[in-house]
Amino acid sequence: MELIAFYIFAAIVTVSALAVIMAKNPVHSVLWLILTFFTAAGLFVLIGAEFLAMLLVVVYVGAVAVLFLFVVMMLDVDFVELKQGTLRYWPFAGLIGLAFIAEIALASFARQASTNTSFDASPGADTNTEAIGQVMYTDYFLLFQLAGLILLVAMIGAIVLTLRERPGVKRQNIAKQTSRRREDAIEKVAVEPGRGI
Amino acid sequence: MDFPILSAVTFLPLAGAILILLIRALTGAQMRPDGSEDDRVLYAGLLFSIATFVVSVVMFLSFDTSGTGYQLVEEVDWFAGVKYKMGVDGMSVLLILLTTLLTPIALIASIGSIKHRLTEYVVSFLILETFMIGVFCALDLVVFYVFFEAGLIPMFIVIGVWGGVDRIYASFKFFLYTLLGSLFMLAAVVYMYLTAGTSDVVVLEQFEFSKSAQIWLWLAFFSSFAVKLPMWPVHTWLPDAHVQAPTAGSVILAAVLLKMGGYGFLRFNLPMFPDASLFFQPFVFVVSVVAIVYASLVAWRQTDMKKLIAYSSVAHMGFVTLGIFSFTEIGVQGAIFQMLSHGLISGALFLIVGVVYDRMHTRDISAYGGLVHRMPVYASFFMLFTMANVGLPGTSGFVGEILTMVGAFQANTWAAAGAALGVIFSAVYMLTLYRRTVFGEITNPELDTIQDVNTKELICLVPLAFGTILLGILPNLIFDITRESSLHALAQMAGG
Amino acid sequence: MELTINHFLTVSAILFTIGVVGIFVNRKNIIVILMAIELILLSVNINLVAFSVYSGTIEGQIFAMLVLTVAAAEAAVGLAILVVYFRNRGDIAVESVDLMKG
Amino acid sequence: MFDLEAILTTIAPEMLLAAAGLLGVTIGAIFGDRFNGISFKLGALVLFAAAVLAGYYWEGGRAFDGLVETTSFANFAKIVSFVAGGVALLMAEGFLRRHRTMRYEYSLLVIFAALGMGIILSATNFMTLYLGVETLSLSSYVLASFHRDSPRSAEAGLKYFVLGALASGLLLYGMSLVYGFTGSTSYEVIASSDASMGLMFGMVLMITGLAFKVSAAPMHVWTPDVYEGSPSPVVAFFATAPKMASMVVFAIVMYTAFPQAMAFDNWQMIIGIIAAASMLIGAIGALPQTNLKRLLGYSSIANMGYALVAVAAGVQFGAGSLLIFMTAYVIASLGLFGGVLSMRREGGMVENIDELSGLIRRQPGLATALTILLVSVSGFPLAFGFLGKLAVLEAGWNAGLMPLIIILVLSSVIAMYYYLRIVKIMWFDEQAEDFESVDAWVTLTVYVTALVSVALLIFINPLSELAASAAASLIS
Amino acid sequence: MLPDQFIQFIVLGPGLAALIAGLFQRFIGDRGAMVVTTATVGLAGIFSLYQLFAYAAGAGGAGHVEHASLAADTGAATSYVGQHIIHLITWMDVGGFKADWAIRVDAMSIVMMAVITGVSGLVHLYSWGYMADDPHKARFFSYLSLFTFAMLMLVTADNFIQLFFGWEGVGLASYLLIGFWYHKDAPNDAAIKAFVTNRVGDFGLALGIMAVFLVFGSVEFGPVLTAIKENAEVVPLALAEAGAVREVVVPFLAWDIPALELIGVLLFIGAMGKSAQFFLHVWLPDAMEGPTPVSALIHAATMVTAGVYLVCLVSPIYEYAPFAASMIALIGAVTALYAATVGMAQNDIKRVIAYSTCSQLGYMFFAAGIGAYEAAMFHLFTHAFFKALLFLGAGSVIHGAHHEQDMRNMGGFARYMPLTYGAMMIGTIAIIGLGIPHVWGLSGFFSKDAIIETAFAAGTNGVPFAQLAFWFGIVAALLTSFYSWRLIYMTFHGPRAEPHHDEAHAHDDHGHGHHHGDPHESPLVMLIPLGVLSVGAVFGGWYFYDAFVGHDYKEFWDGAIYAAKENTVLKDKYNVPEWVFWAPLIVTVTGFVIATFTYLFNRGVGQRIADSGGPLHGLFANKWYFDELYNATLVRGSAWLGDLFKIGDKKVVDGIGPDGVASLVRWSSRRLSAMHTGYLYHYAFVIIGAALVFGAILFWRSGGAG
Repeated sequence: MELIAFYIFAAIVTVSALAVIMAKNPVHSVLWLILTFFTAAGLFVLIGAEFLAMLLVVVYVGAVAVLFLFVVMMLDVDFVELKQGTLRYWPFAGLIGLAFIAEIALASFARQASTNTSFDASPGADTNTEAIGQVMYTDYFLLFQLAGLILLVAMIGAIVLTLRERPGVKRQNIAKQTSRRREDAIEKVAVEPGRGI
Repeated sequence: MDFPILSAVTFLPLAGAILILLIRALTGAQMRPDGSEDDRVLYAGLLFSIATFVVSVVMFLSFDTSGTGYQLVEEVDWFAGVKYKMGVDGMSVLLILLTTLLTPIALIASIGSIKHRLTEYVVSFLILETFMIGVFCALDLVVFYVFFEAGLIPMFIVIGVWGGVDRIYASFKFFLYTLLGSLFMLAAVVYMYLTAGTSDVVVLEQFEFSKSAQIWLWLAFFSSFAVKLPMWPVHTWLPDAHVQAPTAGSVILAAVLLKMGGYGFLRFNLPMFPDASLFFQPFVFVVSVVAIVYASLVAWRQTDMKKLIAYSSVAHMGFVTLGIFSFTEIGVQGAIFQMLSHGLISGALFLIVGVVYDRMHTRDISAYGGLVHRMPVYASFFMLFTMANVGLPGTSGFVGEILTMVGAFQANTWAAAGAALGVIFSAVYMLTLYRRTVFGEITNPELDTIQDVNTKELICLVPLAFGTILLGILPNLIFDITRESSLHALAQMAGG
Repeated sequence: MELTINHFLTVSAILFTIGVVGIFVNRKNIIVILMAIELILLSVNINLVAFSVYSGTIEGQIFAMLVLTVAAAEAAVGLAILVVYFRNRGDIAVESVDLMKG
Repeated sequence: MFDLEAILTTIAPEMLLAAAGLLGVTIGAIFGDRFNGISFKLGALVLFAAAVLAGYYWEGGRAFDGLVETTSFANFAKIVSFVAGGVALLMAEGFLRRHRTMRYEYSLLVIFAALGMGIILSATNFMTLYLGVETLSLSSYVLASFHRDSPRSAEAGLKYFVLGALASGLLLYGMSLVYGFTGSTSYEVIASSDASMGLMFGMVLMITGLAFKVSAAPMHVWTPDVYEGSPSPVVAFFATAPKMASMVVFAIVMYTAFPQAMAFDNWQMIIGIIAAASMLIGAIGALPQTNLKRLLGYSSIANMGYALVAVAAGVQFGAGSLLIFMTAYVIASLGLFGGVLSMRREGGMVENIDELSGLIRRQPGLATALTILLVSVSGFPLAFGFLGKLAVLEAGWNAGLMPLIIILVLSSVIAMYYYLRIVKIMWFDEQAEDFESVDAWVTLTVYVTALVSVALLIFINPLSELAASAAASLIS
Repeated sequence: MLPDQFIQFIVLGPGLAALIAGLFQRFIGDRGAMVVTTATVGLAGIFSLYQLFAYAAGAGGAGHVEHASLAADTGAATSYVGQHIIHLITWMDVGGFKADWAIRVDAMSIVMMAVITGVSGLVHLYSWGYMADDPHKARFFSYLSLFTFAMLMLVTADNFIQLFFGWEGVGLASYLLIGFWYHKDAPNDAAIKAFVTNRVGDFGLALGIMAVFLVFGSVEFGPVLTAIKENAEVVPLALAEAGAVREVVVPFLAWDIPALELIGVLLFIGAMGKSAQFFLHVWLPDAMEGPTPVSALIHAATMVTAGVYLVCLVSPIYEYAPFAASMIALIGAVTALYAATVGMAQNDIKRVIAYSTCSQLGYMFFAAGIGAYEAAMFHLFTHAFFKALLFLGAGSVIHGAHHEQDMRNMGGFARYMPLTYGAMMIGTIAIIGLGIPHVWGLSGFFSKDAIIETAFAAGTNGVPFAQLAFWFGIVAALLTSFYSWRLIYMTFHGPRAEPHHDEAHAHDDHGHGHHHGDPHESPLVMLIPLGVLSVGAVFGGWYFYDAFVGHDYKEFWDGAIYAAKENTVLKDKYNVPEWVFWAPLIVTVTGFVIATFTYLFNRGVGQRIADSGGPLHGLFANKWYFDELYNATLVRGSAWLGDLFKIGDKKVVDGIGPDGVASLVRWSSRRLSAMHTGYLYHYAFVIIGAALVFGAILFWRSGGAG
């Protein structure tokens, strides 16, 4: 049963991943990507890592994929025109890919990776979420903090790169408005007759 | 430890260079109306180099010529067991004197002929002097290497800035060629340091490396010194460098820098790798003889005066290696003597070329002819040094050549015969040169008004002429000083 | 036949390879490259989770979470750079990214 | 809950940096552009302070159940990295102001990058390592495209990002394999596990990823382009602080996570190949370059090759040498990029090496200093760089890496050619127009690094002893 | 014997004079230089002549007793009784290679000193007149004195190295003097040719000295020669086994050669060069480009005989080196004949005499080669007089004929310059060796006949090549007579030829201009030397015959020349058949008759023979094409080699070396640069590819998946 589910998920993951990089329209690519992530989440559920499966859906589908879509839409590019004549690289790329898979397989199957045949997605706890929760803020407190910092860096980076203050745009500055004093605005000028200002 | 006189000699020129730079930085370059730089800076440099000479003479006087081993030793820790160690023996003390003598001469020779960027010029020479002296003082392999290599930079600049038309090619060739050789030496130095646990020359002389290690180490050191010397077939940088370098640069290059190669063989290859030296003796002989004959023949066919003398240097350095690798006291003494003698003679010959180059701005032999009619004094000096270069008995050139050949004869008669063949050729090319430049009628109308040597040039040439003849007649003055060091260089050979 | 770790590793390897191939087979669109990078990270996550579950250690899942986080951050920065690039060049074809070479 | 003492001794500098970064964000949010000017000096100050802290907690410690552990070895690298980062930050201000991109975020990103460096240096767990690497990388990507109005800068950022992400993917995949075959992400546990095929393959993928971070060939491909395209102060930063940190981390990972004989044998081989390729490609690739930054990029590839020789020599022989070499390289690089930043003419920067033509006549001090720095970075005697190369040679000999030594010698000669070419242009060629004066920090950096390069040649002893003791901390 | 100070003055005085004349000519002027040098050399000449006479007078009896006690300097073992050594200062002393600056006084050097300073003094004097119009008189006299000094150093050397010093020193002086008129091409080329050819000889000499040192561990004559005489045990420094010196075999190049043979041959190569023997003779005729006094001094009387001197000096070596000795005999005999044949066909007056010199040197050499060193020395001694006389006479003719040297343009000069004519006649009679056997003759008669007789005697004794040498000597004597008389006739007799100047021909042209006019007699200052030399040419042989080769020769040479017990040629010369005594006279007269017939009575005949251009005449006139041969092979060959190397240096050595590597690096750098396309997918591919390759390496090293 599990095996059948696995094969279904695996097939979908593979096909949709291929579709991501082969789709002509990037919007389609993003959608295929979402499918890939969903299916991957299914794989996680299959071996008991429910929390991560959820996270995958939330973070990726909810945030990352949407971000991608957003950008794809924002960049007003004629995508149909872009996607042309890439087929001739495929045989070569396929060859490289096969070699890569072969090497990974050679390394991974050299020894049975784990002697442990029983799945244990939540060691030392009842549920997977609990198991993660037990260590997340204790043993791995530092990592949690660091991950936060990375997000901060990403935020700063994204802002500093994309935020534009256009000189023509007028904005309301309430502090400036309220702190305005009479002396700043009005100047008394003694105008001599016939001279102008 | 007494007053560190070796360090004083070594670093006095450097101090001078820094001082000159500081003054220049404060006052700015003093320019003449015609755009050339005021040559007071040259005199300042000269002052320092003369002071260095004086200090080196003091150093020589405090050197016990009959003593054994290294003297005036200074030692300071540098890092990780590597010491800043200085010390001299008979051989190095003389080479230092040669250096300190020739640097002022080179600077004097530059008066009037170098007009632009004088400050850099003087500073380069002073720095170069420091490194050259350092090479001969260093008693630690790493220190030696630093001085040995560092000298490339100022020389590179001297050739590259004040050189001839192809100066860039020549300076790069000079630098990279020499560098490649020396880097292998550096690798060997590191190995020795790791194996013996020290880079102290005195200790390493006693250290016995395994035979197979010796072979590699010998080759590594050889690659450096062979290029520097230079030996055939890695000599090709020398003609280019000489031709392009300004007169003073050629003088220093020929007189001192080449000697580092021979010095290195005696200081390192023989005492430290005696078995390998013995093993490679036939090889060195072949190369030396080829160098002598080959370079002589090539010299003969040159049309450029400096190139001719440069090839002649290659040939004469062949005698040095021949003598060193004869492993006889005579050969080694002869080789040391040949180095000193060649320092004087080739230096003088480059000065000689420089004299006419300054006036005519060409080194093409065919542009000259009949100089004797206008420049009799010049012709006399030229004749003297020509004959010295040919190896006429009574000049220092002879003593070195004959002794190295006598030494070589004991080891291999082929080598001696080949070298003797070179003696014939040396007469051919030098006399041809002399005949085509000095003798004959004046055919080039520009030569009609050429002036004979002036006081400045006389000041340069006279000491060299004096030295050449003095050493030719009383070479024992030198042999008494170098006897210990040559025996020392051979001590391990006898033992091994 | 039982579900073993090798099954997961195989899927992960295929995904990884697809991601890698996606980077250098794509000549026209940089956005797809960014997606391919996401695929690579996903394959790593599958690996980590599988190893975690099969070895009974929680580290792998924690690691996977971190990777997930970083993937999001990376996507943000990557897209920001892409936007900057597009603003400068008005184009996101991979083949035109060759101002600097040699 | 946490042992504060242990945490302080371990990651005090990082904590300072994190706090400063967060504070910076806050202040920036409040003061906006008014914070721009002062942020650079403050940022540098923070980085210097972090270096001081690293020195203060020289012995290091262990915290968070072994997620982080700092050794003297790491602290040595931290000090150099932080100082280099600080100096690079100081040099950046003037440039960015003139290019109207001076924003406080720049200093924040540098601080976060430094934080990443600190973290990876202290990491003893793949997770920590990965997060540190990403902190550093993400900051770097942004910095590379910081000059966002420049197509070149944007392209540099893009290339750096895409390839960096790919490398991170490889690194990560390698980590996952190692984790899978040892059941742990801790160096210690991995080190005590069997060197299985899976572990070694993971290790190979990790090497590939790490080699990318230190821009070693053939993972160097991004380096010349990014160096050329990125804003010069950013390159000055890239070429120094992260290089030091990444290279030392590379060594730490190899030394402490994969010491098994079989693994050692394999990674020594592969790193040896990488080192050889880097030395040769760095030397040969630089020859036809005319852009000074690009040339220095290749030069850094070659120098990373030399450093990798020390890495390949193994912990016993290579650790101390690596520190000396990298320190020498970082000092010289800082100065050289100071030189790049000094090349300013008619309101813009020039980067072609021909622009240096006749510099000795125009600015003799600058030219002399740059010459010394070139001499140093080329490993020629007369400057500190020589001792670095000497140390590498020593390590190589000790480990018996004869082929690498020969390649090192050959590539040094080739590399010398292009260093000399710059010297030639500065000294031999006709005088070009003057450079406009740049801010004092840049000039000062050039002079100070040149002076330090020479001084450290002579007074190397304390530093070499420090490096030796630092290396010893790694072994014990 | 003179006190040491006088001997030092003889030897060193000329050197000092040369220095003064050379360096201070600005201050003392031409005249000062001339006075200083002439006075010094003249005084030295007087001293040394006195010494010679005193020595010769004493040699018959107790003359050498007075210096018997002086031999203690170097120890009795290494010096013989008749030797006195004045050590001046150590020159070099390196690892047993010890050479002092010293003055060796023995019979050999006494003879040589007399010859050198005597002739030199006269030449100095003669030059006052001959060089009167030359603008560089000080230089000339300085060179002359320098030469004298070097030559004296050579003959008084106590070791091979000082000998070498003198050897090369005279070479230098010769070079300088041949090229004295440096503005002309021919003297310059001749000077270089002389120097280089001599260098070829020196090549052998230097190797010989090295071989001496190798075998004996010393380069001092005393120990070396004593060891040979005593057949002492020697321990070669390397390469060879120890053994009795006459049996020691040393390897040289590819061969194992008995040590003495090797040394003998090598030293002789040196002698060949200096003495212009066959193969290395080519420089001597060209050397006539120098001023005529120089030709007289250097290229006739002194320097060229240095080779003979050397061979005689090291006579112990040749006594035990039969192969080397026979080589000397052969080369000497061939040279004697060869040079005579060439001399017949020359038209330049000086060249005729030059070839004559060459031929006479051949006589000396084959005499030495067959063991008659004394005879060789004797001929050297007498030859100095009459050859100097002939040259100075020729110089007088040239001077009087306004620097005309081509004999075809002369004729009938006898009436314009009778004194010169007389001197030349004396010289000619002396050189052809005219004299009545057992009665009396001019000096050439005594010495040449002594050589011919010893050659015959040696031939009967079975000495190799002696027979050949004898016959060659006889024929050469015929030719000598012919060409000598031809010279006299062409120059002094017959009608005066119309002077025509061939501008291409080299003359002694030194500012005289070409003022044509009748020939005139030379000034007194030139005639005095002619007179003095005439006296020597007439009486020298007769006076010294007994001392040199006659009954007193053992006492006279007093150990300076050594003969092995078996070598009795000098005594055997009295026992040759009577026809041998008369043969030289007969051929001489025959030569005279032929010359008289062809050049005096039928003046045109000789010229017609020459003009008919027979192959033999062509061969002789062109010196057997030696110059052409050498030029085509050695000169052109080495020039070709030099050019080849010169090109090869750039193309091959640099091409494979620095330039080749540089272009290879540049090429690869361009390729590498092209590979950095700037495209992301290429870069990504490189990274992935590298990972793949590294993985593959890993699997390969680990032997697959296992």
